[in-house]
Amino acid sequence: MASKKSRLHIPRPTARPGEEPDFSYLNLTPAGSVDKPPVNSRTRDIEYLSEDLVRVLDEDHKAVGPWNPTIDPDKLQVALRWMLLNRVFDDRMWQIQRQGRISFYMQAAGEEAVSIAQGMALRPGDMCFPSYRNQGLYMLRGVKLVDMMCQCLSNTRDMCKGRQLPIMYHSKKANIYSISGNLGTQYPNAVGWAMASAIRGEDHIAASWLGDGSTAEADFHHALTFAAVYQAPVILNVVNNQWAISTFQGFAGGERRPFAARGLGLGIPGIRVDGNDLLAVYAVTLWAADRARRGGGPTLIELVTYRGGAHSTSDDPSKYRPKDEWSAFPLGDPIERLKQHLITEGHWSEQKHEALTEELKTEVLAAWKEAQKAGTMTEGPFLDPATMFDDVFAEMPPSLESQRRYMLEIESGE
Amino acid sequence: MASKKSRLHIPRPTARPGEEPDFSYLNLTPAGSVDKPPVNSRTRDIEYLSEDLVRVLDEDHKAVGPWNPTIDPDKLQVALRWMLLNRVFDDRMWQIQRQGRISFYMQAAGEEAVSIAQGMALRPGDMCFPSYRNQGLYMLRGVKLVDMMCQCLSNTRDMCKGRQLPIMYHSKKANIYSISGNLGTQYPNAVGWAMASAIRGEDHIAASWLGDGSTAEADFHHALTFAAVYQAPVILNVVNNQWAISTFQGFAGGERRPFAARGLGLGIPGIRVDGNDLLAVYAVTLWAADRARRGGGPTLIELVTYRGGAHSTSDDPSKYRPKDEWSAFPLGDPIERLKQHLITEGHWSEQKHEALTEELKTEVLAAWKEAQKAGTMTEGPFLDPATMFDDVFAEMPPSLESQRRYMLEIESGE
Amino acid sequence: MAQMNMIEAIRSGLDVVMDKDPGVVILGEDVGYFGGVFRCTDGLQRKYGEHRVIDAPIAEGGIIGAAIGMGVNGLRPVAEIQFADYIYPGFDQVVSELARLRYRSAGEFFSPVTIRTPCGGGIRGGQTHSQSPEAIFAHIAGIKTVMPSNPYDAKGMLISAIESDDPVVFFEPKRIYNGPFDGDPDKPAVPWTSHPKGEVPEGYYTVPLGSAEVVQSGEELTIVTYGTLVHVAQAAAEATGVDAEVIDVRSIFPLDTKTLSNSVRKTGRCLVAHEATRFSGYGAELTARIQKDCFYHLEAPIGRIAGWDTPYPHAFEWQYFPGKKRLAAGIRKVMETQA
Amino acid sequence: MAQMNMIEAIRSGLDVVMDKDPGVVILGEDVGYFGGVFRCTDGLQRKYGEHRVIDAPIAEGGIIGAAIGMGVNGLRPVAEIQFADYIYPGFDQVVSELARLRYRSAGEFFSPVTIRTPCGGGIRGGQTHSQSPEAIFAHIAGIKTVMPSNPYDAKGMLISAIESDDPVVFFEPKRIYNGPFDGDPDKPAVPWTSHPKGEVPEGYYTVPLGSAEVVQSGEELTIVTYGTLVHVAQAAAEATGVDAEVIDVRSIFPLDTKTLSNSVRKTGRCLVAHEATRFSGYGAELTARIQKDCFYHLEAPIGRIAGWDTPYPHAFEWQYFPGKKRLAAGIRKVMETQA
Ligand SMILES: Cc1ncc(C[n+]2csc(CCOP(=O)(O)OP(=O)(O)O)c2C)c(N)n1
Ligand SMILES: Cc1ncc(C[n+]2csc(CCOP(=O)(O)OP(=O)(O)O)c2C)c(N)n1
Ligand SMILES: [Mg+2]
Ligand SMILES: [Mg+2]
Repeated sequence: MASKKSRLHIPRPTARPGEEPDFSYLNLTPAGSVDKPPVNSRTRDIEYLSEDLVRVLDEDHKAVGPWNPTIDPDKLQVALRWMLLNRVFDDRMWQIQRQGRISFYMQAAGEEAVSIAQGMALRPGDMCFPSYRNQGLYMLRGVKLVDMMCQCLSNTRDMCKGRQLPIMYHSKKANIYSISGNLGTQYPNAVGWAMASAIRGEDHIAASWLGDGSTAEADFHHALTFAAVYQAPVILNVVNNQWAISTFQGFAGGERRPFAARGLGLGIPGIRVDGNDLLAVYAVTLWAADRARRGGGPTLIELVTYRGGAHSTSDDPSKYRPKDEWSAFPLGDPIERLKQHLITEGHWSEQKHEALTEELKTEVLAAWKEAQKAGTMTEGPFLDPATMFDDVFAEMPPSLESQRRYMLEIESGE
Repeated sequence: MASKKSRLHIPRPTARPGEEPDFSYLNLTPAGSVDKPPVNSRTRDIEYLSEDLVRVLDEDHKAVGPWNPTIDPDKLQVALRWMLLNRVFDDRMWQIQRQGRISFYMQAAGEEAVSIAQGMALRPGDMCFPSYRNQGLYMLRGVKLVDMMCQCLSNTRDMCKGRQLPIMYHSKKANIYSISGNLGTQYPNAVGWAMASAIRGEDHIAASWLGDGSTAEADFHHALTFAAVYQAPVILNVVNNQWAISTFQGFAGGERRPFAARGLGLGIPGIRVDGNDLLAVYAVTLWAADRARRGGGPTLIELVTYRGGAHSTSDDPSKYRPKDEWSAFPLGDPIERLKQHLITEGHWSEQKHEALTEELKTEVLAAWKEAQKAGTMTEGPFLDPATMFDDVFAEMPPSLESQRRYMLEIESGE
Repeated sequence: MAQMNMIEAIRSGLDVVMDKDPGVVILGEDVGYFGGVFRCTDGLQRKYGEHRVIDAPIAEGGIIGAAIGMGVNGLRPVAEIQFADYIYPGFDQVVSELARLRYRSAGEFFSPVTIRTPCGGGIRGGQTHSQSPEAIFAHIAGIKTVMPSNPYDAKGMLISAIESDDPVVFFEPKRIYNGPFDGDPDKPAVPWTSHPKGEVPEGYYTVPLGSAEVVQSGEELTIVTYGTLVHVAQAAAEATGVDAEVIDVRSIFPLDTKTLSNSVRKTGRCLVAHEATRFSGYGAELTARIQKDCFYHLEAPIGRIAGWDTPYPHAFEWQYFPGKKRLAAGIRKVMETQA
Repeated sequence: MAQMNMIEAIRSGLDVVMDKDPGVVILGEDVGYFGGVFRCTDGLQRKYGEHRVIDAPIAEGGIIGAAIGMGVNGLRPVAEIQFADYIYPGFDQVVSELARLRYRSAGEFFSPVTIRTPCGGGIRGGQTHSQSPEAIFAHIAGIKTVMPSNPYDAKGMLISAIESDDPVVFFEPKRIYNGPFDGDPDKPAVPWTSHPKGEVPEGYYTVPLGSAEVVQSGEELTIVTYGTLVHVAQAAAEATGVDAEVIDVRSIFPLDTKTLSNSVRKTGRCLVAHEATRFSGYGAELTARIQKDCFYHLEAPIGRIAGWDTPYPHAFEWQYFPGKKRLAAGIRKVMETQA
């Protein structure tokens, strides 16, 4: 059949293993250069926000321009702490997985500003519908490290009672939804949650996150459509970390227009933001939250960042992208950038940073020690397998009761 | 729960039964006023095409402006004939359903220019993936009226062998795909077809149609994404007839931006065209086809029209929209407009029109007489029920053979 | 008591719960201003407002997905899917969110969504307005699936479904919306007024999920069925003169196995019947279960009558539909077989 | 002959048909440059080019929808769905287009798509990397559904599936990609080199769809199963000392009922086993069918061993998985029961 030459366009990343990283495809506007419009602007008047890149931290680590949220240094130190904690936690858990002590792990390396900045910009009553790379959100909203670790261990203290893969956390108390595993499903759920909030005339908004790759899923479209039709108070975040496992963002349609522009055709404003600039992310999130709370409806935020690590512990990125791509990423590392900003402003130092890192490592290690007390994959205490039949329904139907009995009988036999 | 007032935005049509029709929400640009760009224009340079309305026929029935395709009067008379045939056919079949002689029917009243103009602009080797309101396409591509009627009758000459609801035609010979019944599914199929054509390096393009309401379905998103990613040679048509059964186009997200803008965020150019202006529809379709054939990828065309009749024979639109809305529709009736154009240009007359109408009525009636010979719902000949088991698979598996035997046994019993 | 057809009973059930619980909202295509293509929500938007009876975009995945989020936020959403054949675009939301949410969050989150959807053939709907996909939902751990066969049960079970904290897929056999149907399309239509289950209390009452009903008792054979076929089965039993016990399963999951096995142990013979495609259909589960529970009482193989393993053809609706003839043949076969 | 594990056998099958038929194209997430998350397409893009082994957006509905269109336009697409748990977003395209196209167009159109997808548990995948939804596809008229249990069958059946003009859903039990698995996760992993079916011809051959295989003959009991459990069943039978005949169904639909009934009529006892949720699972169809075909030969109720009617839990994978213990208990139960 292939008598003539194929004309099908096949997206190609700018660099493959062994080649020079090349981020020339990213449209980078200088820090401070993008106007900040009023939150009640008409979508069509602020289309530039979806093309340009909102940035606050400049090359000299100064916070500049109209989007500068002018946050207290104290608060910024707190933000830095959270990002660092996220990084240290991930590093440790990754190691732990490598040692075979948990079955699976996913890290947020390079994307920590997303969860931390956005988590800080939202109110506690706002409901989060995260993806699997938002662990920072849980930390920030008060979920204890040890509880997160116990989830990863599926042990007796596991919030999921052993039912979920590691990192599929949730917290009703912290207003963070549970993770499905099927990509994107949380997006329309967030919109529905926001619709209910609007129906009740409440102030709470919803926020959801998914990756560049996941925008291709149907639920992305459903969420945008419903959010636009009902003007739901929701922030829809696309974390564009350039990769979806082995395929770069061009395979999700990112070659021609930024993801931030995806809602424009429905009248949903989009903001493209430097996802590694905590100040910028914080500022745009506040803007979108404010807009939503005032009845302005949904905003789509594209967070331009880079997946610093492997997709998951099951992945080997050296097979499909240059090893040094992360270090070549022009938007750098969100932790490093905030650190340098604070140092430049005289509110931080390398020494403090090192001390903090050590402190957090100790904290994480202590949590790990405590978590193991509630059981590991190989050592008890173990969760009671009989609990496997709980929570399928509000009340256990007779058929599950009898399966449970049978299971216990068999497990106790031989 | 409803202590406070709901803030949810609920789209509302401009008029409900008993109210004055109001089409002020339509953005109508004057005929001839929209620039015609080269087919290799960059999407971002031609965004205006998705906001404005491409029109050729002006208030005085003259063909004006850069999009005027300057078609031979002969060819226009042929086009008029097809549109009229479509109308006359629909009228007759509607009556026939009302008399209980077929189970169901859907008409294209008011939208005939879509199928006829687009069908004429495409080449025979281009593949069509229609919705259920594209009956004009089949006529134009040579499917006989009697064969369409036999389909509606599910009789012994039915191309579908009795398996489909009336109007769910198909024709392999005419390069028109089969209709699913589930909305929108044909859209990604069309993109896949076009991808295959591109892979083989062929010139053929695909075209697909769906309604304003159906744009909310997942398959709309899938089709746009795949078409954008692979730059598939496909024309994606949204027939915006203002209504989706009882809900107006605002419930599909049409309140803020035209449907033509839906692909912009993926880099797909959109053209908003006066769907009742045969010349304009023809011109934009040629443009998009040319673009696709030259490797320019997909185009989204929004055809602004009005569903003149009920959604289907099961529907009663007087329950949800003003009775006289169609007559108030500012883009009029596509048949009337082309007729007036031809008359104005001296190529047609009321007399000729009346004679043609009579001729077509006779043609349709003759076809109906012939169709009935192959069986009706109540009178034979009847299709053999044993054929119900054919074509589930390429070859009948043993289980179906045995079910068929059993069915015949039972049907012959008692 | 009032006389209601199934549409009126469903509407009344919705009305009663909406009145009782301001958290109940309805979401679906054409459900609002228009009142639904089958009129099940007619008048409810006028009564409860546009913010509680909400017209939705044509996106079943979006409808179910948004309903789930509403449920998580404390509402009690009733989503209408216009035809059961159109539920597939929302299937991932049903399986991966609705059915799993409570389990995966160890009970912290749940969403009490009820999905109402008309199913089944017999209205000349062709292959995409006639399907009965209950077996597929029965297989999904974490949702309840039910199908009433008359106005009384429809209202009572719908109220139970909406008030349940579990997600429920509620199938409505559309062929019997307006009257019971004995399987003979040539006979004049019979209204629900002629049937005792057409008498429906106007106010609040419930019929519990998870219980089957013996709609006709008999000694020679048990017919296990649900939906439209409940009525066809009775007619077929009468036609054969067999003293059949007819059981209306009603609740696809949870299944009331006790009522089934009590009956089959008594009669020693069993015929299972449904409209859906036979292969891997719900009748297989019923059969498998009954052969286990009643093995030593069975005098003949359990018969299975169902739709053929083909799509639902427009022209051959009545050859496809398991009507009186086919059920009667099934009954005779089970009766003739010697133990 | 070569030694291949199941991944290599699948890859070899793809290679052989791609080489033979230039119309064969592969489409899926990460299948191209990377070669698939399970490496089943590794090297094929390098060999056949980016235009025949195509990385796709993450949209299962789009992948299947586009594949259908390609098939209509004369190609022979093989779509990979990364995990069977992720097939649901594409379910409407499978049911409403792929399965129905030939039927509704009276044979004028068809699309010979093969959907490959890894299924089943045992790899600590938790609730969304462990599902076995074969029963759902078995119920859809118009598609074939198969699940091989070893490298030899995998390659031969995959070639048959791709060459078939019918759509096929091809389930790959991922737990046995690298070696047969007897159900004991604590034992060291065994490679396919230790198994006769790990010997796979390098070239073209086919294993027909629609035929089951007796993988072990016996006289006392028939175990009917497929996928990973074929191996577990053999181990369990050995553990109990029962002289069991083990049948690998292989083809979920069409089902080779002859091989099943021949065996059960001989042994008089039967145990059906699968990994998927039990309720309304495929085991119900097997059971219902066997009770009908072999009623007068059965000396005990047919046993059914399956996954519990819960989602697949991460921590209790081995209590959920129908392992050796559970199968052995099932065998004993069927054996102990007196006729
Ligand atoms: C419905 C579905 N399809 C496929 C997958 C497998 N999968 C898991 S993560 C992933 C890549 C997602 O990429 P992206 O959305 O960019 O998020 P990132 O991992 O980069 O944060 C894929 C394909 C899945 N989990 N669910
Ligand atoms: C998946 C699916 N959902 C719902 C329906 C029921 N339905 C048939 S036509 C229709 C309205 C479609 O409106 P639109 O797309 O605007 O097309 P139009 O009828 O106006 O041409 C609906 C809701 C369907 N056929 N398929
Ligand atoms: Mg990504
Ligand atoms: Mg419409």
